[in-house]
Amino acid sequence: KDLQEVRIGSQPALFSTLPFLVAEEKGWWKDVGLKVTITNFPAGAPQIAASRSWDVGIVGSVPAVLGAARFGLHTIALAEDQSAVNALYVHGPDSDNYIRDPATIKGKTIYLTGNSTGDLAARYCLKKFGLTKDDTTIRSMDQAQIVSAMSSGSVEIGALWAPNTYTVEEKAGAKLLCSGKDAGVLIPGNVVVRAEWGNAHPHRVAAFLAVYLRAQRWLEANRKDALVLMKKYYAAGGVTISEAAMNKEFDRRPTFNLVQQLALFSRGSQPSRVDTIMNIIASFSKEVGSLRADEPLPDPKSYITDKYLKLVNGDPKLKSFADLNGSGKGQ
Amino acid sequence: MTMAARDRSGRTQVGIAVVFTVVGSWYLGSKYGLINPQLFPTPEQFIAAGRQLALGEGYAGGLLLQHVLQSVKLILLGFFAATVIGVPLGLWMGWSRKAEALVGPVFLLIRPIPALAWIPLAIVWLGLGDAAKIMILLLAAFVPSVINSFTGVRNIPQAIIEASQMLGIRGWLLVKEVIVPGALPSIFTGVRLSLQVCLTALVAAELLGAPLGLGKILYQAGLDIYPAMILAGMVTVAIVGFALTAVFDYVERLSMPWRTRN
Amino acid sequence: MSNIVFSNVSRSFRREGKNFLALDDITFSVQEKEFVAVVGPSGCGKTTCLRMAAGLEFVSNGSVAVGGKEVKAPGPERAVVFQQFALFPWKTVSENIRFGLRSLRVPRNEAEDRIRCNIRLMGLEGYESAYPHQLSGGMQQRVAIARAYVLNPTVLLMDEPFGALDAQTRTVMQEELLRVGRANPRTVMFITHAVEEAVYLADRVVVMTRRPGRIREIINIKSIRDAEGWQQYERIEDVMDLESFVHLRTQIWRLLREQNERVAN
Amino acid sequence: MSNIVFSNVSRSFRREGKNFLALDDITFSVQEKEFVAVVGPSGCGKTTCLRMAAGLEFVSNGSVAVGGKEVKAPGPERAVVFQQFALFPWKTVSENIRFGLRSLRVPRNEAEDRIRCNIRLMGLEGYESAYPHQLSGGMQQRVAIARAYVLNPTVLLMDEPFGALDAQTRTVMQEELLRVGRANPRTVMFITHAVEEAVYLADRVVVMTRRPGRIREIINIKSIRDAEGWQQYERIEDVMDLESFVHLRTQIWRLLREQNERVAN
Amino acid sequence: MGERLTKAQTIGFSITGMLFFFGIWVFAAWVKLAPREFLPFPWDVVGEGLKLLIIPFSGLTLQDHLAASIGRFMSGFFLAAAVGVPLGLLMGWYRWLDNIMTPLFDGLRFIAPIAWVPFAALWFGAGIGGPTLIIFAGAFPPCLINAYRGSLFVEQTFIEAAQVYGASGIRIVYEVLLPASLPSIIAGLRVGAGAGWQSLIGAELIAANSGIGLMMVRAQAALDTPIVMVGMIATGIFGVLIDFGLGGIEGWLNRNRGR
Ligand SMILES: Nc1ncnc2c1ncn2[C@@H]1O[C@H](COP(=O)(O)OP(=O)(O)OP(=O)(O)O)[C@@H](O)[C@H]1O
Ligand SMILES: Nc1ncnc2c1ncn2[C@@H]1O[C@H](COP(=O)(O)OP(=O)(O)OP(=O)(O)O)[C@@H](O)[C@H]1O
Ligand SMILES: [Mg+2]
Ligand SMILES: [Mg+2]
Repeated sequence: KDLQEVRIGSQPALFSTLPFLVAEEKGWWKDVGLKVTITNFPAGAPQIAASRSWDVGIVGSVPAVLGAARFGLHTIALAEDQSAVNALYVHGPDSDNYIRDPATIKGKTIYLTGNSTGDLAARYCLKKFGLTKDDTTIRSMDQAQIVSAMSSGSVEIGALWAPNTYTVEEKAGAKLLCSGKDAGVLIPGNVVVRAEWGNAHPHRVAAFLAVYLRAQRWLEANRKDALVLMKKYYAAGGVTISEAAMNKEFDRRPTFNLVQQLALFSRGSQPSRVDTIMNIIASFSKEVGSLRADEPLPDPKSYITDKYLKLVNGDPKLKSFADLNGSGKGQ
Repeated sequence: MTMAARDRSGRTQVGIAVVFTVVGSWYLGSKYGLINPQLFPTPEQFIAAGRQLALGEGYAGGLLLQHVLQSVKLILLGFFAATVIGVPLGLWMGWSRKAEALVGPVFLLIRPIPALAWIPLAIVWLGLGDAAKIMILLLAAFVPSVINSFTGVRNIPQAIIEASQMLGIRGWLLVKEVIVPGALPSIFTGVRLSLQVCLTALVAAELLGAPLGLGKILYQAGLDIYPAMILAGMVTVAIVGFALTAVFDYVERLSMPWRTRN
Repeated sequence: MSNIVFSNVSRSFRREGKNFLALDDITFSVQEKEFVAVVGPSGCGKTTCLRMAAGLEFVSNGSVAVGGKEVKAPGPERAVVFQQFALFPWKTVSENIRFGLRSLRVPRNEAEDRIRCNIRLMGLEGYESAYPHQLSGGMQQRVAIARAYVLNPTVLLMDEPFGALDAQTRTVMQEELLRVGRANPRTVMFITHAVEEAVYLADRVVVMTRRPGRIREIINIKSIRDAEGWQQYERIEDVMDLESFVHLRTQIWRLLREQNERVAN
Repeated sequence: MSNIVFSNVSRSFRREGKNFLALDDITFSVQEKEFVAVVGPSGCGKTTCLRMAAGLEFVSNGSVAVGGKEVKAPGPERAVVFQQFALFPWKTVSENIRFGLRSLRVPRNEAEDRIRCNIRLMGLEGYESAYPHQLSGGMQQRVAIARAYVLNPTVLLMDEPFGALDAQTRTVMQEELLRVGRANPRTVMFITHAVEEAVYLADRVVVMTRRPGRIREIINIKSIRDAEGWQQYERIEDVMDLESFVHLRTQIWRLLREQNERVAN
Repeated sequence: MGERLTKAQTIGFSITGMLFFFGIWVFAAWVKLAPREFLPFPWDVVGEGLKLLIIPFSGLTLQDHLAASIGRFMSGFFLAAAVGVPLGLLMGWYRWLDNIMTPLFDGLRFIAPIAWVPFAALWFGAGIGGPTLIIFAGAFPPCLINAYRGSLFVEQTFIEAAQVYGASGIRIVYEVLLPASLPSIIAGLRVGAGAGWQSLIGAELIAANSGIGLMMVRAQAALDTPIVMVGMIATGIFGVLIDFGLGGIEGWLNRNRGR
């Protein structure tokens, strides 16, 4: 039987893209009639800029907004809740003081990667500490630079996301100051599709989604095997990660099953949960200027859709496939 | 065709005409949809970005002028460091075969390492201040100064050296009055290239958490996927490069009166 | 004392791993205040000889002495005029001429006097602050000669100094050299390709053979010149029409042609 | 028909915004199969004249015609031999010689024959696949001449072709040129600085004045040569000793010296 | 000029220089000028390099990363040479082309190759076109400039000789300008190869999923300084090799022409 092609845009060594490895190892792509090619990108910005070269993918929620506004990327599911792993870290002799009284970071310089989920978490943390935009100096740098600058002592406060968070925790002794979750903001990872491709091939999107959800369920259900795979996957991305950190990855990143996804996306008379979350993120993008003044906030209805989730839900085969336990298959 | 084809005077006028033609076809191309605005900004977008940067709310933490001043400061410091280290090193290597053998291999190995690759070490050794950024510029920009100063000395005609020996000139006087002026045209070629490299290495240097700067504009606009702003940044860099080179040309002409005809 | 003495000088160069002999057993001398011209086929080692006297090149065997002392290094008492002038392009005419005086530590006033005097001697007035590239070839060569003269060298070594000039300028320079030499004779070793030039200027002409360079013959011009009274003529063309001149010229020419034939066969 | 006719030619160049006259009202001609040498002070416009005949330079006024047709562009029927040889260093001897034949579209066999013949004529056998830098100056010049001869040009334009050679090689080349010219006479315009060379080689000598270049005099050599029977001598030095030769030489020399004086005063 | 050295002396001094360099390094590491994890000893780096030959980092071994980089490099460099050299030659001959190209080019040469990264992503997506564009941006200017200047300064007499002997237009370009400026062109290729290689590594630091640059940036994020240094040294060595290769050709050409 002919396999249908799907090009996936991904990033290496991320919890949210680990399911691709699971699916690969288990041969699930073939089971749903897909043949996938995965292209890795080092970060969200180049990934969405290059969105013409892939069809479906996982991106952070901040790039997802930009992708929606500029490149017609539709959010079709949430990869996970990353609020706990996008966080401000502190390092150095004063770090305990900062943790005891976060308001003392007033007047300091915070290094973060601009226009990212880390940026978002950091700004909500500052809000929570009662600090305004002008109370601290914000500098933008790539994650790798923040990691080395922090561990060599030139940066006291930096915003990072996993797995860089574990690197600074374990190798440099940096301490968690405040995560997005602590600050009360929900930061998802988004499953996105190029709109016109999705419209042309809705069934491939649904099949892809089913596999992704199924792999997430499998990871949840088989922690021990999952840790082995994860170690291997992270190593392939150049990240060596401890057992403890891997467990934290699982604990700090809740995922959603099909039922939960449908609930998150369902719009009654009011906006759905996802609409609300993404609106927060879009306003953040506007605030930091990555959405330009002349660009309107994208209307959630225009790019957030549960069309493909419903396709999965409506197809008994896919539905039971996505729900690992229900299908009785796997393992 | 013979003489005329190889006489390059009167270029300015043609150059201006060419720039106008290019801008014109860009405008028409965008207007009639031959250029996809998602892939390349339209003139309107470009002007809007330029206005935002220069006059409006600014971008990447500041207004155009602030960015330019910050970057020019960094370029001049890096350029100064690169030439102050590179030119004497090149002269020394050119003059002494021992020095060439001693320093050459290390220089050869360090030379191909791109400016960006030094970032981790620059951060660790010098932190995130101007020192680290200048180190990045220095490492990239001292190479042409060394190479051209070196070849400048090596290409001083043997007869000139022998004439000085015959006249009994040696030591510091020889360096000052013969070696340096003899190598000067080549030194200037190298130093001019160093200046150009400083501009191209600026993006790398300003990845180190710069508060302002042209490199930062380009970096930020890349993150924001803002093609019009990238283009505005590029055009600014080109103009700054042009201006600095023009100043440089003037200094060069003043420094070598024996080369200006009549 | 300022004579130049070559005693059994030989010189070999390494080329492509092999030693090859460039100069073989050269013995001749230039007496004090004598003008000796050296002619010979291209590549016979004329320049090498001159460079040895200058201290820019070393003997493999034998010795070169100037003023009774063996030559070890270059120095301003043995001024060289190079074929390609070797002026410093970044120095003006007067700076070029002054340069050698700086290492001699000549007092300032005296230095300026000597420079002015030599600039006049060479007809360079008005060009003191011109750069070499602004001068014609003949004028550049005059600067090079002034630069040598100003040092008051005991010995003057000239390697085809007029080789790069056109024929007309060349004759003017030759006459000038003769005029200056009569006023203030010096020990001169002069290399040339032009046989007429050698005969016209020199007291003696050394003819060398093709590789390896040996001395073929040394021809005394002075005795004939004095006997025939060439001095009475100001102009080179007047001298060149004299039968005595033509004969000497042809004699040397034949010696040189001999060399070419030897190679052709 | 292959004569060269300069009629009232003048040429001015722009320099520093000003027009200045380099050639003024030049009228002379080179008859078919005649060898005309042009001498004159440096910068008088000799090269400019030759380049006009070659089509590399244009007149400001007047006209230059070759074979009755006005010259408009360079072409292989008017072969030029340049002072610096201008051989292509990246081509072997035979490739250099072949270069011109390719644009003439000579059939392959004939081309090879002509190349072989000219290589023999110039004594270059065995050097067909050598690169120019592997040859001595004299041999390089022979290649340059072969490259011109192989085209069977009706007109040969030579700009100081022996200027860069040393005196000995030069005489050999002069004799060779004469030999080849006797066997196969052509229309030749020949520029030189060396008066002897002009007298030795040419049928007529054109003497030019200093800037602006004008024609000072045209001297007929052929009549004297034939009358005195120079042809009977093989060797240049034998001819140079003849009184008739010496007189012609001195006559031209004086004409040239006149020019220098005019400038000096 | 300093006196010439014998071969043995040259080698001796070179080794001394290298030892001096590594001596400073060891000393700095030994006195803990920076913490060991940021300033390892040279042997740590060598050990790490050997380890990387067998144990993959970021999915690939050192030689695989290097191969990925070299593959990209070749495509961009050859394109730069294939476009730059002929264009430069033609600019040297046809004045109108020169007048059109030079002002555009004069502006572009100040722009860092890595500044093209976002455009590369926009225009070429994830394909080979992106890295090719960036290497091209680095390698093209020297290729073009040297061919241009080389052909502009070809001695007039060669051109006139060619014209006199009946050549014109394109034939002059490929039979005279090209061979006459070949040494300059090779020198340009040499500089261009170096610049292209540097901009490639730079681009990989920002956007790629294999290659030496990627290896370095991942190692940096993982605080694995020895691997960063392995990457720098591998970059340096391969850069030297490219330079030697083209330098050899240059020397051979010059010798062939008796220079
Ligand atoms: N440094 C050197 N190394 C090797 N060979 C040399 C060196 N200097 C000179 N030679 C050789 O020694 C020989 C004599 O050279 P020299 O320059 O003295 O000749 P010359 O008589 O001055 O020739 P010309 O008339 O052409 O100037 C030549 O064969 C030359 O190649
Ligand atoms: N393209 C040019 N532009 C400006 N001036 C020129 C040009 N070509 C020649 N001249 C000038 O025209 C005059 C004649 O030059 P030309 O080269 O013909 O002299 P020449 O007699 O051949 O001199 P020489 O004997 O030194 O070769 C010179 O003053 C020269 O400077
Ligand atoms: Mg010599
Ligand atoms: Mg001329």
